[in-house]
Parts: sequence; C-alpha cells; structure tokens
Amino acid sequence: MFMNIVITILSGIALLVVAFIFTVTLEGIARKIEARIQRRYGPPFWQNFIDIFKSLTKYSISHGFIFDFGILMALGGTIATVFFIPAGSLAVFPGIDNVFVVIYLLAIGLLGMAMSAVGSGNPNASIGIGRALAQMLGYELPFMIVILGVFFHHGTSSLSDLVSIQIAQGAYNVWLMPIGGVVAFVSLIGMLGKKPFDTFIAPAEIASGPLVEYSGKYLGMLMIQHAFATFIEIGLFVNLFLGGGRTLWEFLLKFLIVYFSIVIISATIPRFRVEQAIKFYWKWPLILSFVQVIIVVFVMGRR
Amino acid sequence: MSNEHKAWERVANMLRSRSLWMLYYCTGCGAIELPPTMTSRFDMERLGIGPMATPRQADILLITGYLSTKTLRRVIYSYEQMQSPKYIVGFGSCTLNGGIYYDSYATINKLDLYVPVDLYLAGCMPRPEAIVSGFTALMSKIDKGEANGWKEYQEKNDWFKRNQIEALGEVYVHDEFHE
Amino acid sequence: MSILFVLAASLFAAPLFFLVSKLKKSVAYMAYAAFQVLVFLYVFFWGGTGSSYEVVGITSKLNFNFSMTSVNWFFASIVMLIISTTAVFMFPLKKSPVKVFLLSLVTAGALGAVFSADFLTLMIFWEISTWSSLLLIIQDKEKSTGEAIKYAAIAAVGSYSMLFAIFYMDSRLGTVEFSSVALKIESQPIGVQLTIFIALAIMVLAKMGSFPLHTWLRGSHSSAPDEFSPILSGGLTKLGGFLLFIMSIALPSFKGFGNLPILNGIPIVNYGFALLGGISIVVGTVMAIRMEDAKELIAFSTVSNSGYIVLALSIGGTYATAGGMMHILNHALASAAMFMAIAAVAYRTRTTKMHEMGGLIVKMPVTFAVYLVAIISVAGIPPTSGFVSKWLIYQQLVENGLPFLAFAAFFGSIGSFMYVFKPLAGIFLGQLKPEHEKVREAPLIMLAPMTLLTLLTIFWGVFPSNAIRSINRITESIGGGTVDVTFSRIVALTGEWDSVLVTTVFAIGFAISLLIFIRAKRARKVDLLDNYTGGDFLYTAELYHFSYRMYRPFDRLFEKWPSMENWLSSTSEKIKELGALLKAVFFNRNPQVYIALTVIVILGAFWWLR
Amino acid sequence: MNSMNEILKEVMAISGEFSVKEVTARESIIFVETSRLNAILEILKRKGFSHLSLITGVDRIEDGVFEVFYTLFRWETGEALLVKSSVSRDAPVITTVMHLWPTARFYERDVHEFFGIVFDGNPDLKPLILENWKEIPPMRKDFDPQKYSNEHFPDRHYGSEFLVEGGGENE
Repeated sequence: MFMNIVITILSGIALLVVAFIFTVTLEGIARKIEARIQRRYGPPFWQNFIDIFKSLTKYSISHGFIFDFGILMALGGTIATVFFIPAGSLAVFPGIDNVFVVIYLLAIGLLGMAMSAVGSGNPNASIGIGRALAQMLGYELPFMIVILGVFFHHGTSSLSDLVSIQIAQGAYNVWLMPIGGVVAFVSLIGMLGKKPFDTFIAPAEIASGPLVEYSGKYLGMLMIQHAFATFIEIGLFVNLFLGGGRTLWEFLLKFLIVYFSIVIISATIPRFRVEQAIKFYWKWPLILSFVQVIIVVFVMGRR
Repeated sequence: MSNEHKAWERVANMLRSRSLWMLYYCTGCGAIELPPTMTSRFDMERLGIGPMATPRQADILLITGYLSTKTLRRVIYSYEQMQSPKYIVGFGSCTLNGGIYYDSYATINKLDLYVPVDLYLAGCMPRPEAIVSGFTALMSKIDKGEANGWKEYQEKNDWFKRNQIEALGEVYVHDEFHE
Repeated sequence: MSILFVLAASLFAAPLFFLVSKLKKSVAYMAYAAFQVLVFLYVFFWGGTGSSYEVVGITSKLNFNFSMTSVNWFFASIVMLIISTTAVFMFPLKKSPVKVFLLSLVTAGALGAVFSADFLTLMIFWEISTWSSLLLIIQDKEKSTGEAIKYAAIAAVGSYSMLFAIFYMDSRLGTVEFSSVALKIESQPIGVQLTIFIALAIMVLAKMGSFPLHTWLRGSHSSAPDEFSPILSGGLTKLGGFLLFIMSIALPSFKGFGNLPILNGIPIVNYGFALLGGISIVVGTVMAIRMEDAKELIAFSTVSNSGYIVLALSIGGTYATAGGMMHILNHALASAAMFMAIAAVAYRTRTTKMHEMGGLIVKMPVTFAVYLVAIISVAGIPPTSGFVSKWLIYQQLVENGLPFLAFAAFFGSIGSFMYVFKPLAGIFLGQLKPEHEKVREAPLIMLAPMTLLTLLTIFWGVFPSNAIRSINRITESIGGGTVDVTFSRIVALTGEWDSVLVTTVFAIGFAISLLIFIRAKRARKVDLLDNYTGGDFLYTAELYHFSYRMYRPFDRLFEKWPSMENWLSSTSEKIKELGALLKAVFFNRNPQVYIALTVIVILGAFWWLR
Repeated sequence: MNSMNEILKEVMAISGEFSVKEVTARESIIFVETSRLNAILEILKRKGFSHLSLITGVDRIEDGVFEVFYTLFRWETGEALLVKSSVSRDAPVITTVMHLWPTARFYERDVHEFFGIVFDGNPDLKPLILENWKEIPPMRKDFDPQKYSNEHFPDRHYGSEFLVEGGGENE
C-alpha cells in the first residue's frame, strides 16, 4: 500500500515537470512558427521560460484578498487537473481519472481567475471575463456532446481505460468517429483561446482583458497556469481521440502535431466577435456533433 | 548584500535583459518608427522585446519625441503604475534638450528632470536600426546591472516630485471630461 | 411520540405564535425558531429507526394516512433543515404577527405533506402550505398582488389536475394509498395509467416551476419577503420532488409504460416528461443570465435546477434516481444559502439590484464566502456536493445514450457558470459605492445558519458516500438499484471517481501555488482607485464598476426569441376579453335569464350523473 | 448656379459696400466691420455658403487690433470665402455665431483661449486645450514663449566635455 503511494507521488511530480517543460518549450517554438509565417525570425524557443521567470522576479501590486486568492485558486485548480491527464505510460491515477472530473476541475481555474480579475475593479477585466464565460458556453457544448458519444460507444468515461481500449483495438476514435474528431478539434481551438477565439484577451480592444491588472509574480503564475491548461486541454483531446500513446514519447509526439496544427491555423485567421464565435459554435459544430452522436448511439451502438 | 543575494540578482538581471516588455504608449512623433522595428524587417521580438497593453505588465516606457506638459502628467501617472524594475528610453533630441521645440511654452526641455531616463537615442527621429542598437545597449546595461533608473526614482523621489511640481503646477488635474 | 403528535403540535402552534407575537414579537419569533429547530432535530435523528404507519380516520372512506419510511424521512429532513435554518436566519428582519402565523402554517403544511402516505393527505397538506405561502408573498411589497395572482393561478392549475388524478384513481383503483396504488396500477389499461401520470405530472411542473408553468417563480420570489424566499425555493419546490419521486419511481411507471414505444431504454411518456425538464433547464439558464435583480436571477436558477430534478427522476435508472435525489438535497442547500446571502446583503444595503451595489466583499466577507461556496455548488464544481449529483445524472445519460437530454444538462451546467458569477461580480467585487461605506457584516444570528449550510455543502461534496448511503436505503426500500459507494469512491457503470482524492489533489495544487506566491517578492497593496485607465486620472471610482448587463453580447443573441411570459400575458388578455363578452351575454340584469340558465345546468348535471 | 461674384453683389445690395479681394478663381476674401458681420454671415449662409470650416484669429499688434477670420465653404461649387473683421486689442469683444453654426462653439472657445477675444453669447468659454494656464493667452504677440520656457522648463547645460569629444562614450 505504502509503495504505490510513493509511486503515485513520484509519477505525479514527473508528470508536472514534463507538462511544464514540454508545453512551455512548445509555446516558444509556436512563437517561432508564427514569426516564420510573418516572414521574421522570432525569439529563441526558450523565450517563454525567460518571460515566466523574469515576471516572477519582478515587484507587483495587489488589489486585496480576493485578487490573490483567485490566482491561487486558479493555479491550484489547474495543477490539480494536470494529475488526472494520463501521458502515455505516465498515468498518475489510472482508472479514476474521469473526464467529467477533469472538465469541471478545469472550471475551478476559470472561476478563480474570473473572481480575481473582476476583483481588480478594472472595467476591461470584467468585460473580458463576461466574454470568456459567454464564449465558454459556445465551444464547450459541441465538445461535451461528442465525448458523450465516445463514452457511450466504449462504455467508460475514464481516460486511462479509453486509452488502453484504443490501443488494444488498434483503431483510434478519430477514425471511428471522424466528424466527432473534427468537432472536438474546432472546439479545442476555442478552449485554448487561440486566435480566432481570443476575443476575451484582445490586447487592442480591452487592453488584454482579464490580465489588465496583473503585474510581476501574478503574471508569471498566470503564464504557468496557461501552460498547464494548454497541456490539459490538448492532452484530453489526444487521449480521447488519438489513442494517447503506449509510451510517453508517442503521446508527446501526437501532442506536438495537434498543437502545431492549431498554431498554424491561429496564426492566419483574424479574431471573431464574441457573438459571432458563439453563433459559429452553435451552428456547424453543434449540428455535426449531434449528427455524430446519433450515428454512434443508434447506428454503431455499444462496442 | 550577501553573496547568495548577489548571485540571485545577477541571474535576475540576465533574465530581465532578455525579456523586455514595451508599453503601448506612443507619446510623440517617434512612435511611427516602432511598427517597422517590430515587424518582419527588423523583428524586435527576436531580442525578446514585445509590446504589452498595460503599464502593469510593461518594463520599458518609450518617450518617443516632444513631451508636452499634458502628456508628461499622463507619463508620470503611467510610470508610477508600472512595476519596478522599469526602464525609460528617450527617443530623439526633443527629450534630450527640447529639440526644435526648445522655445515652446508647452513642451519640456530636459526629460530626466522629471522621470529617470536609462537610455537616450539621438536622432530626430531615430530610425529602426538606431532603435535596435539602442535596445541592445540597454540590454547589456541591464545585464551589467547598471540600469537603475527605478532605484533613483525611489531614492531621490522628492527631488523628482519638486521638479514635476515646478514645471506642471500639479500632476493630478481635474478636467471636465472626468467629473 | 409519533408523527401525529409532531403534526398536531405544529398545526396548533401556528395560532399560538400569532397570539404570542401580538404581545411580544421577538419572543414569538424566538419560540418559532426554537420550535422549528426542535422539530428538525426530532425528525432527523428519529428517522433511522425503520418505518411506522398511522391512520387518522375522519369519515368511513376519508382518512389521513401518515408513514415514516426512508423516503419520508429524506424529504422531511431536507424541508425541515431549510425551514429551521431560515427560522433562525430571519430573526433580525422585519417582524409581524401575520408573518409568523403564516410561516408556521407553511411549515405545518409542508411537514404533513412530506409524511403523507397517500395522495389525498399529500394534496390537503400541500394546499395548506401553498395558500399560506400565497398570502405570505404579498406581505412585504405593495404592488405584489399581481405576482401573487399569477402564482395562485398556476398553483390552481396544478392542484386541480392533482384533484382530478385523486378522484380518477379513487374511481378506477378504489384506493389512493401509495403502496396499494403501486400494486393495482399495473393491471390497469394504458389509458388509465397515462391519465394519472399526466395529471400528476402537471401538478409537479406547476409546483416545482418547470418549463411550461415556470413564469410564477420570478414574480413570487422578487416580491416575497426576504426570509420566505429560501423556504419557497429550498423547501416548497422540493415537495414537487417528493411527488415526482412517488409518481415516477415508486409507482413503477417504467413497467407500466413498458409496451409503449421505447426510446433507448426509456418509455416515450417518461422521455417526454424528461424533455420538458430539459427545456426548463435551458429556459431557466438563458433567462437567469439576462436578469438584473439578484433574487429574480436565483429564481430562474431554481427553474433551471428543478429542470435537472425533473429530468433525472423521470428517466429513472439507478444513477439518475440517485443523482436526482442528491440534486434535490444539493439544490435545497445551495439555493437556500444563496437566498440567505442576498437577504443578508439586502438587510444591510436595502437593495437587491446588482448594479446598485459593488465591492461588498470588504464589508461582508463571511457572506461572500457563503455565497461563493453556494455558487460553486450550483455550478457543479468538484469540491462541493453540486458536482456529485450532476456526475451521477451524466452517468445515466451516458449509459442510456440520450443526446438531446445530455445537451440540455450540459447547457445548464456550463450556462450556470455565467449566471452564478454575475451576482458575485455585481454585488461583492469591484469598487465600493460611497453610500455603502458604513455597511457592516450581517449580524451573527444571520451568519450562523448560512455557515451551517455551507459546511454541509462542502461536507457532502468531499464525503458524498454519507448522503448516497441514505439514498441507497431509499432506492432499496422500493426495489431499485443502488450506487455502490466505498468511503470516498463512487463507482458507476461508465467510470468512477474519488472525491477525497480530488480534494486532496486540489489542496496539493493550492499549496504549490501558495509556495510560488510566497517565494516571490511581496506585492504592494493598492486600492481599487489606482487602476489602469489608459493614462487618465480616476476620481469617481465607483463609475468604473462594470456589472450592468454584464453579458451584452449574449443578450443580443437572444433578443428576438419568443418569451414565455409575453405569450402567457397575451393569452390572458384574450381570455379577459372573452370573459367580458360572456359577461355581457349571460349576466345581464333581468332575473329570468338566470333562472333559465340554472335549470339547464341542473338538467345537464342530472343527465351526466345517471 | 450663380458664381461667387453675383452672390457678393447681391449681399452688397442688401447690406452695403465692402471690399472684395480675389485670391484664386474659387477663393476670395472680404473685409467687413464687426457691426455688419453677423448680418452678412447670415445672408451668406442663406445664399449657399452653408459650411463654416474655421474661425481663427490673427494678432496685428502694430495696428493694435485682432483680426478674426471666418472661413466659409460652398459645397455646390467648391468655392471658399474668408470673411475678415477686426476688433480692437484692448476691448476684444465680438458677437458669437453659434446661432448660425453650433460647431462655432469650440472654435470660439479655442480663439478665446489663445487670443483672449470674448465671444459674447457663447456660454462655454472655458479653456479647451491648455491645462492650468495662468499666463496671458499664449498666441498674442506680446507673450514671449522663450522667456516662459526658460523660466519653467530648465535646459540641459552642455559642459565642455560634450562639445570636445563629440559624445564618444555613448557607443
């Protein structure tokens, strides 16, 4: 009994370190890709590490208790969710890493940041948070309907079981449910808040939205939270639809491919308005997700 | 300072020099030189310098050209909202000695009387090459730990405040648009 | 010490409190609160000892039957918990003898309804509490009679349909007892079962405030006195849950409608009823997002959450039933805590309009904490009990594969992030309004019940097994499946999760971020006047608190949608004109027309009744 | 569409002679005393010069007068007309034209701030651009900006080392 507690703790720490280092380097490379698309060189790929640690060394201001507590809640919730994402062979809680728990634990992070941003009393922040929550209603629905189909077909909603089923079956869910895979990919772009759907942190319109009053260490902590959130969301997609990977490296490779395709898409598309984004998500992705789920439930049936 | 603290400070300076965030606040005519510096021709981002929307997140405040008394009040307010360590870069001769507006009733002639300036860029207005070389000079200055304008502002604060009151009468003004 | 004694005591206590409060209000209120708490403790701790059954004969056929099974105990303890905490909570609020009389009548009615063993007693006691709540709504605000009439009209629709169901049952089955009806109903033809089911369903929809009959909730809540709203949304709507449970789970509606067309495992009638619940989730969420008054917003969140309960209990199955019952408990706790927090704020600031307040976290931190935990539970986020019930409902939706109901459930839970956050941002965060400078924290007597509800929400969130075991006892008693629960882990068909583990992992994450926070340089505290405003100076900070129509882009999406309330008010206009026409035709002045009409009616009655 | 000269003749017929100086085919200047200024502007507006594009002032300190310019513009033909009138420097008061063009309110406020000309009838002669300005209106020729700048904004004193080495150490 004591041994597997030590193993879970060690694999938990390993997962955190892998998640942090891998995602932040990936974000650095993504900045280089975006620069190349704009025909310039872009910063070195370890630039994001420097930005994070520079912010942590700076002085900062605080707008009171809820401003601090919200950030701690955001980072704490997101770190807690990272433990529930199996990364290839590195699964910290095999069997009890339920997808609904992951999605709703991620909501703690959003709620914490929302409280702290509005607690700063800046109108830009409240407008940004209003947009973020409204947009969440847009991209979350198609994703949830599609994964409902996945759980119905495989009869389980635990991530590690889904991964082992897909590996054993040899067929990834993206081949079994191609429409579902496309819909999940599109709502993944919304989840990450990448270019077409980043109205809530629009620097030109609302002075980077919720981030307007964060300085120094708060900014560093939020950048760490953003890195972990990216790892969770893309890890969720890879595990659910691309079979997660037998070894850690296979998982990381799939993670990299998905991330760079999103970066390339987001580097070339201008920003949506919020109601356009919601209307977009409630039109095609939602209809396609219903089509997919009906196919799965009534045609394919259980595995 | 204990040598452990000094070592930590050296690492921090190395980090600060390679990641400078510039505030989106174009106070004068030199601001038009910044887009070419940021975009693909001169690509300021490869030095780790990028634009930021709010003073809370920014490290550098660019005073790009002549500085009227009204703008100086807003510059002081934004500078105090920025978080130290923070640096100010003065563009062109108008911030050095008043430039062609030396005899105007509205513009100030010597910027570092009111806010501590870490780097001046000569030229009316400095072209992108001058700006990039200026930034690399600022980066090496930060790396060596000599860019301490923000410490000066804290230590000699009353001297700065006295100059500001002399030139502006009062910094926080009530105007008709904000009642 | 049987149920009868408790019921009789609470019924006769009502006039007693009225007389006492005529002399000394505070003594009456204290006695009322003490009585309610006593009843709650008695009911809660007495329940576990098996079931007892008592009959009160009034005429040969008409008698009241009361029973104390695990179902009665579960609902009785929830309703009494809400009523007793509100009784303690309302001490500082405005007191009046009529109010304490009506409140104790409401309690007596609710208690009787919850202990009932047959539809008739349930109906009678339920009407006692409905009528007294009807009078209670118009106590505070002057112009609230319109809202009360709307509530009375819709409640009447419900009670008449239930009355019809009772008489129909009596004529067809010969009995109205739950257990005997359950036995006899299978042998009946489909038509009979269908009419009973639909008639009872209308009563449930009316009293719980679900989709077609939800328009009364907003008006009655916004005009009800602050101390009555928690009881109305936490307690009385749960009686609807009690009837729903009896109707769809106790009377085996699944076997009864077995031979109707099945939609992956659910008979078409139940699926239609669940669909109504789903629509009520979506309507409640969308309307709640657009409200500007905190009490109306929470009223619509009650509409949305009662939609969840209707959806869960009508699709049946082990996990949806457990989820539905757990959701009744969670929503009772959470909405009572939310209403109490808003009432505490209104007690101090005299308003419930969100954009007239701001920054009250500085003045009322404990109320903020209570409200925060309540909205985390309503939004269904893990460390609180709200997530447990939603998770169970999702398991059943996944198990049966119901995409449209699942869409409504997901829409409700994600939409709830938006409308629960709006009062938090509008009332507690942002800059403090100058007139609220002297506002103090709510009195201790108000804070105690609120914190009790919060601790219960967190306790059942971290250790749901405690609540689920008592629900298992209920489902076992009527032969349903049970959710197997270890100390911290809940196991369902399509996955399991460990609530204690989730909470500890969240605590570890919180500790790591606290470590980073402390390791870095201390932050300089700055008040909300020193904000980034594009370089310009900020003097009237409270103008910068953005909370009026916080989700404008979302509102613009739903501007052109038809609204249920306008449709209903236009139909009521038409009915009024029709009434005027009839009045002109039949009720003219000369008496002969009256005599002729009455004769025709009597003849018709005789012909029909032969 | 009658040309500008015919319009001016009609105006002269109504309100008496005034001198006209033609700058280009489509632009000319007319000199009017302040007493007739309002009537002529009103007639010109009716005759087609509907757009007031600018009010500005010139300080003729040697003649002791302020000249106030009203630049009118005619959309149909694209002709511009400068109506010039002068006001004495020591009592610079002129009636407002806000009743003809509401936008004149800000032009008059600007001219009042920088020349000190009072437009009676304009309710809103607050300072428009300068903040906390205590001196005399700065556009007047008897105001010395150099002296103000030296008093309020000290200059950088270039010591000998700057001139000799030509700023070597900035590399």
